[in-house]
Amino acid sequence: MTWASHLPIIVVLIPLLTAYITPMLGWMDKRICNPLVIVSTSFAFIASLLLARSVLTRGVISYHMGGFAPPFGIALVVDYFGAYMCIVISFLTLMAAIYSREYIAKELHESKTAPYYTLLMLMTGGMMGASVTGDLFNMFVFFEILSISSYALVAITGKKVAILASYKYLLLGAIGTSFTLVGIAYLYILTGTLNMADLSVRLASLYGVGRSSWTLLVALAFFMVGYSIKAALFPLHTWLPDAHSMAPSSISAVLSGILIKVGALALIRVLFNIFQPEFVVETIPVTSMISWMAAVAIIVGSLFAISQVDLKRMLAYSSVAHIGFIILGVGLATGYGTTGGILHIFNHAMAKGCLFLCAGAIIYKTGLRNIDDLAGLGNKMPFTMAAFTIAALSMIGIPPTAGFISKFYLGLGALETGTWSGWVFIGAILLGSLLTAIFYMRVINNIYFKEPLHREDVQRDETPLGMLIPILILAGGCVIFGIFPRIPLSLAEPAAKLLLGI
Amino acid sequence: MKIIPSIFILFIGVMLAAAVAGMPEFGDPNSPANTHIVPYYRENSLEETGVTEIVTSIVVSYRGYDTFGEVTVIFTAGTGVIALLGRK
Amino acid sequence: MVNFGFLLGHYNYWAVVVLFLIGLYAMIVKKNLIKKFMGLNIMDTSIFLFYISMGDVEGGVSPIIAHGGGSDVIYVNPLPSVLILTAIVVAISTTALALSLIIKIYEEYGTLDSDRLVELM
Amino acid sequence: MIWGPDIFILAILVVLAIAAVISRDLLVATVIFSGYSLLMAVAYVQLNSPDVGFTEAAVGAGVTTVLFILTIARTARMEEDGS
Amino acid sequence: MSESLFGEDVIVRTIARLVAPFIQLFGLYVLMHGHVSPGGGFQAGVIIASSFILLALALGLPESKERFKKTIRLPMESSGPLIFALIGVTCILAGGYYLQYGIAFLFPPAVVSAILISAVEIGIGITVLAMIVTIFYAMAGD
Amino acid sequence: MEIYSIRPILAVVIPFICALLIAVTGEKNRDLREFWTLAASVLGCMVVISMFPHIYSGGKYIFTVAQIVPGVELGFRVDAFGMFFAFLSSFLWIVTSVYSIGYMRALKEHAQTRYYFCFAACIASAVGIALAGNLLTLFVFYEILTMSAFPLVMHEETSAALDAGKKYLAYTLSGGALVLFGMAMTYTLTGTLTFASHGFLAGHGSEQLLKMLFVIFILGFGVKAAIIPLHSWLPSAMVAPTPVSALLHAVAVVNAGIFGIVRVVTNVYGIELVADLGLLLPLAIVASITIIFGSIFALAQDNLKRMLAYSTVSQLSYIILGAALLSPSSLSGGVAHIAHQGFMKITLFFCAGAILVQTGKKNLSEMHGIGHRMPLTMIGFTIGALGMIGAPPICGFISKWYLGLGALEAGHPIFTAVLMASTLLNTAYFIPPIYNAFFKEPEGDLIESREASWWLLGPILLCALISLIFGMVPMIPYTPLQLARTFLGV
Repeated sequence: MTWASHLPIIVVLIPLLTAYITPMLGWMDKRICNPLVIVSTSFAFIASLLLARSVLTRGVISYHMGGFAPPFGIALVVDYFGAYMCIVISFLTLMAAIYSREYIAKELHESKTAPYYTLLMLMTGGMMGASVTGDLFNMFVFFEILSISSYALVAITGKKVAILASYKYLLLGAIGTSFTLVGIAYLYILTGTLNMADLSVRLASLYGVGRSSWTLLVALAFFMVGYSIKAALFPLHTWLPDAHSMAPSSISAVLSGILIKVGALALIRVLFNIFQPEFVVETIPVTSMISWMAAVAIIVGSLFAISQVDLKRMLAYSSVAHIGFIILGVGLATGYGTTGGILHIFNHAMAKGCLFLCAGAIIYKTGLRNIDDLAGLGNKMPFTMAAFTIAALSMIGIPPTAGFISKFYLGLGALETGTWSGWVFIGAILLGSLLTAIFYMRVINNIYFKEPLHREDVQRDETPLGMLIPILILAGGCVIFGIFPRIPLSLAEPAAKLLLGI
Repeated sequence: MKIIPSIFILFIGVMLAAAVAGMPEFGDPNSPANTHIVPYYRENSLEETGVTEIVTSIVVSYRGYDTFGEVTVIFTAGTGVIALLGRK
Repeated sequence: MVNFGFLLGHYNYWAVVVLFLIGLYAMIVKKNLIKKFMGLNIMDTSIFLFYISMGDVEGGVSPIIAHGGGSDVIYVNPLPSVLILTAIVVAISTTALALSLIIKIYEEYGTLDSDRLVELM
Repeated sequence: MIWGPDIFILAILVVLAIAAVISRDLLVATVIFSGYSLLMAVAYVQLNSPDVGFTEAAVGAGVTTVLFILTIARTARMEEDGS
Repeated sequence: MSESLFGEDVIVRTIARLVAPFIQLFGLYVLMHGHVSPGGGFQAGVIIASSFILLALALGLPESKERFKKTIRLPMESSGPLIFALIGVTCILAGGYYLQYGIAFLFPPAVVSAILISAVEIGIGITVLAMIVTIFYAMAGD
Repeated sequence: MEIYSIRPILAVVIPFICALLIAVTGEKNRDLREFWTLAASVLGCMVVISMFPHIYSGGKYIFTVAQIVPGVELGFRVDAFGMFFAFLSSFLWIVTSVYSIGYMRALKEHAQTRYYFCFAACIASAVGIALAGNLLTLFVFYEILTMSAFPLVMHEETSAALDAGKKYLAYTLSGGALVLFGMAMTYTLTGTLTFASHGFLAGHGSEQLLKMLFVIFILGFGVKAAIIPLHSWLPSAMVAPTPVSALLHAVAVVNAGIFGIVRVVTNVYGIELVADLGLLLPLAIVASITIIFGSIFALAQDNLKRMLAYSTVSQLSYIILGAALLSPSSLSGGVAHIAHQGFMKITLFFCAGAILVQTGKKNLSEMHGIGHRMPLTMIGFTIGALGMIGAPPICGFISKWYLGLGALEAGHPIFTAVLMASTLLNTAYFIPPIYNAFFKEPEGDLIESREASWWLLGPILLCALISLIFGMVPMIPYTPLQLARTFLGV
């Protein structure tokens, strides 16, 4: 076997191995943690790229853990979607890691540096593991790694509100965990297997057969609820605004940027990899149900975001709306729609990551969180604010930023359904982006067009370079991938086609 | 005010009951869960892993990767508790 | 109309459902944070019981080959046990983290009542 | 049909669970919960899963209980009034 | 919880001191016999950890911590997953899949497999032991 | 003959690069910054001109950047009509740049870097709209234009300006959303968005659907084209600095809307299809209503710039009317009016700006006798205003003449009547200010005021002169009318 065939496990191992040695190294010298994490995420990113290349050239990769052929052993299955997620995850984590260097030094107590990086790497490893696995129970295990580390990371500042936010997240997350466990049990009792590919084959004979189809439906419902909680799909999003706004900003960026998308990944896996598309689309219209829910999420999330005064909270509610965009695309179950949803995972990760990092930079420099207090920052931190503006435009979906491309694909997907509900969905998409414009424009207005409260605030006082670089890279990505959308689409499109079986 | 959660719980209960109705009988040796993969373990685990206890053999070899994840989970939880409460 | 055979044939599944609902009730309705997580543990153990139940086979013995019996010995399904070993670790990990959070919450807010916490937030 | 864990055990489990949930004294609830876990372990063993039974006895009845008690020791023992 | 739960009761302290090694021994037994009887690394780790918990309850936290220092716990915490991962990587380097124990590496595959499985079990045990004790100490406070 | 060339993208990218240079230079070195502005305008215009000979001889330039969806690229395809609009925008930009520098310096405006940056971005995207090879590319630049014009509307940072900015965004983004919807619909129906000489929608979709789609497009682009009742952002946007009002809100932005409508009519639907669907008459009626009501609203204004804004609303619909009537004369009149209106309206706005700079007056009622103090400015104003009315020998007359002729050709003389009515209304609101300016005595502060600097005066006179030339000798080559006729092949 060539070394390249081991890439599926390598992308998981790199962050996890880093996590295991970080506490010991951090104990010796805290300054080692950050470079170590940066180097390891860079390697993970490179490995993900190689993995994607290998998937593109060789097709879906199946890796037999321990040499046992599935379904007897655990298999890692990397399809286009999994490879795509790996790239997004490692890229955004790399950005967060670079950003953390200076941000964490100020934000966190020294004694928490090593746990912070350990948990960050565990979370990354968990997300990677959940993305590449082809085993239902294994996905559950890796979901727990990422969930538990994210609960801890939300509360790591030890601030009063953060702890409560983390608690709320944990409570709902634990319910979600239990629900997915029940779902797994039901599928297992019906089929006797946990391997996704095997499940989908064996479940196909059970659709609509007697009473066991009830069990099947309940299993599906429990999976939907369980993973919707992790993905923060409306109406199970209630934990998100608190958790994402109270976490350290570098973590918020990762949480909002990719963690909830891993929940979406799990939903996609359950819908299309375990249950067959024809079952969830036609036999029982689960996908159209979640599309409706997602449409509501878009509108409601945006409306809530409009009423926020806290910048990070507003961003968090915006994530609720945008996970709606992603799930809507997935639920449309059409070529363009699902491609758009998957593409939006990447585009939203970059834009929201950038926004949260900018919010963190604002807090780092000025301590301000309230949107109305941000007046005059356009002069004070021009580069940060320019990046913020670009990312905000990407969220709204203004061309030539990346957000436009996904919005366009989602619109095409909605029309592709050819039903009246498609018209409603495209209405929701367009209305959602207009509502998004309202609350981002409010911030931009404050930044650029309002007199600062204090005259001395207008002195230029840019974010430190170490924090500025990831912000600018992400903002640049928003533009570059808007002009050259083929780059992410080269993975997103086959991913959607493979999932839908078209 | 306790009505809404109660209805929710009742609803979950109904769903669970419906699911139970569709399951193979308790202890049925011919249920899919007992006939699909498990016989392979019974027959091959000893020679493939050299462990007489099938549970352990599955834990460390067939599903060793899960166990790896499991150890990582407890490592995560420990790190999380340390991050919250400090290392004492 | 009631099929007793059907009801009884699933009797510990019914117990699982009841325990699950008790746990869920505690998690959702109970105001005390510690109680909520006791509920979580009850809920989780009920799921574990469910897994173990579905792995059990009539007349089976625990899956240790050293029992010496020939090929006619029926072993119970070992796979649910394996899964549950992992799930127990997950449950204890979640509980440990939750309880540390609860300790911190009490330090900061001086109460563990979820209604009062919402007011204080 | 087999009668693996006595239907009694299941009934007592349900009773213990309810008792643990409704008890206002958290320490009492924890002790009841400990008993519940132990009984659950017995049920697992009866269902021919000694591994899980063993683990549940050590973790559920042991470690989890200890952690609950520690938490109660550092917070409040009684549930507050709902008012 | 700096004080013992049972005050200065001599009987409790003595019994705890006496019992703890036996619990630890039992834990080791469980660890070693994991492949023939119920039990394994995880259960063993929990059992040995409970001996330290018992010591802490009987003798007070400081004395318990004295026996199980932070500097020892810290590497122990990481060792389990680290051993796991490194064994996996070794398997890859030896030309197999990740965690494919049956590889020829100095010894015949069957022997290597047995050694590696034991190593994994020990690693799990060590981590669980250290982590549970650490969680216990952290939650017990000063 | 189609040539694959980098020129179209250069025409867009050079101004963008200059915009970035402006932003980087910043407030520290004002001369350099303003040099970049001028350089951007001149270079942009030169690139556009360099494409002229080939286009004039009936060729096309194409360039593709990247594929967005299968069959649709981010790409350029320069044809005669696009060339016409690109040239108009980029040429007027040079004039406006000169004027801007004088204006901004005289008023010592704040945030000038932002102003010049956004201005350059605006024009670059207007050129991008003009050169776009498909609906998607057009939309991309359309939205960039929306966003980059937004800071210019809010430039004053007063509460009125903030409100105007919000209103502007609400209107234009909603319009953009509709266009996006229409675009997605079109793509779903046909699988392409590339402009074709005779449209590409024929034969796709039911008649009902196509009609509805047409309405969506008209509503979407109509926002920027300020069709009544979608016009109300335009008068509010007049709080922007005068050069912005002059170039963007009288020429570039609003014409982008018009351009979009014309593109949809000619290159997406194709004239035949639109005619078959019976959509032209309603469009013409909407345009007529806008013409009449725009003028009526203008009558009621005292603020000079708001009056001009309503005049713009009214005049833009001449173009739509020309397209909707679809006779050779009306089309050439309409297309020519894009340029004619641009030159005349920009003259008028420049005058308004010059008056503001010199006297600080914004309202017509305060400008009595200003003709005595600022004669050159007011002569320019008079030329522009007479052109608007349609009096010979100014270019407005030419386009109106052809439009009227076109209405008769098309067999709808009623629209000739609309044009007449509009002329009367125009007279009613343009003549009194001119009369007051020249035949009343200046009072108050006006006594002290003088003619503006040559930075401001030069562009005014140049534009007035050009309007005059286009009107007096419309038959010489390369006037808008002749270009329009050449392009349309009539």
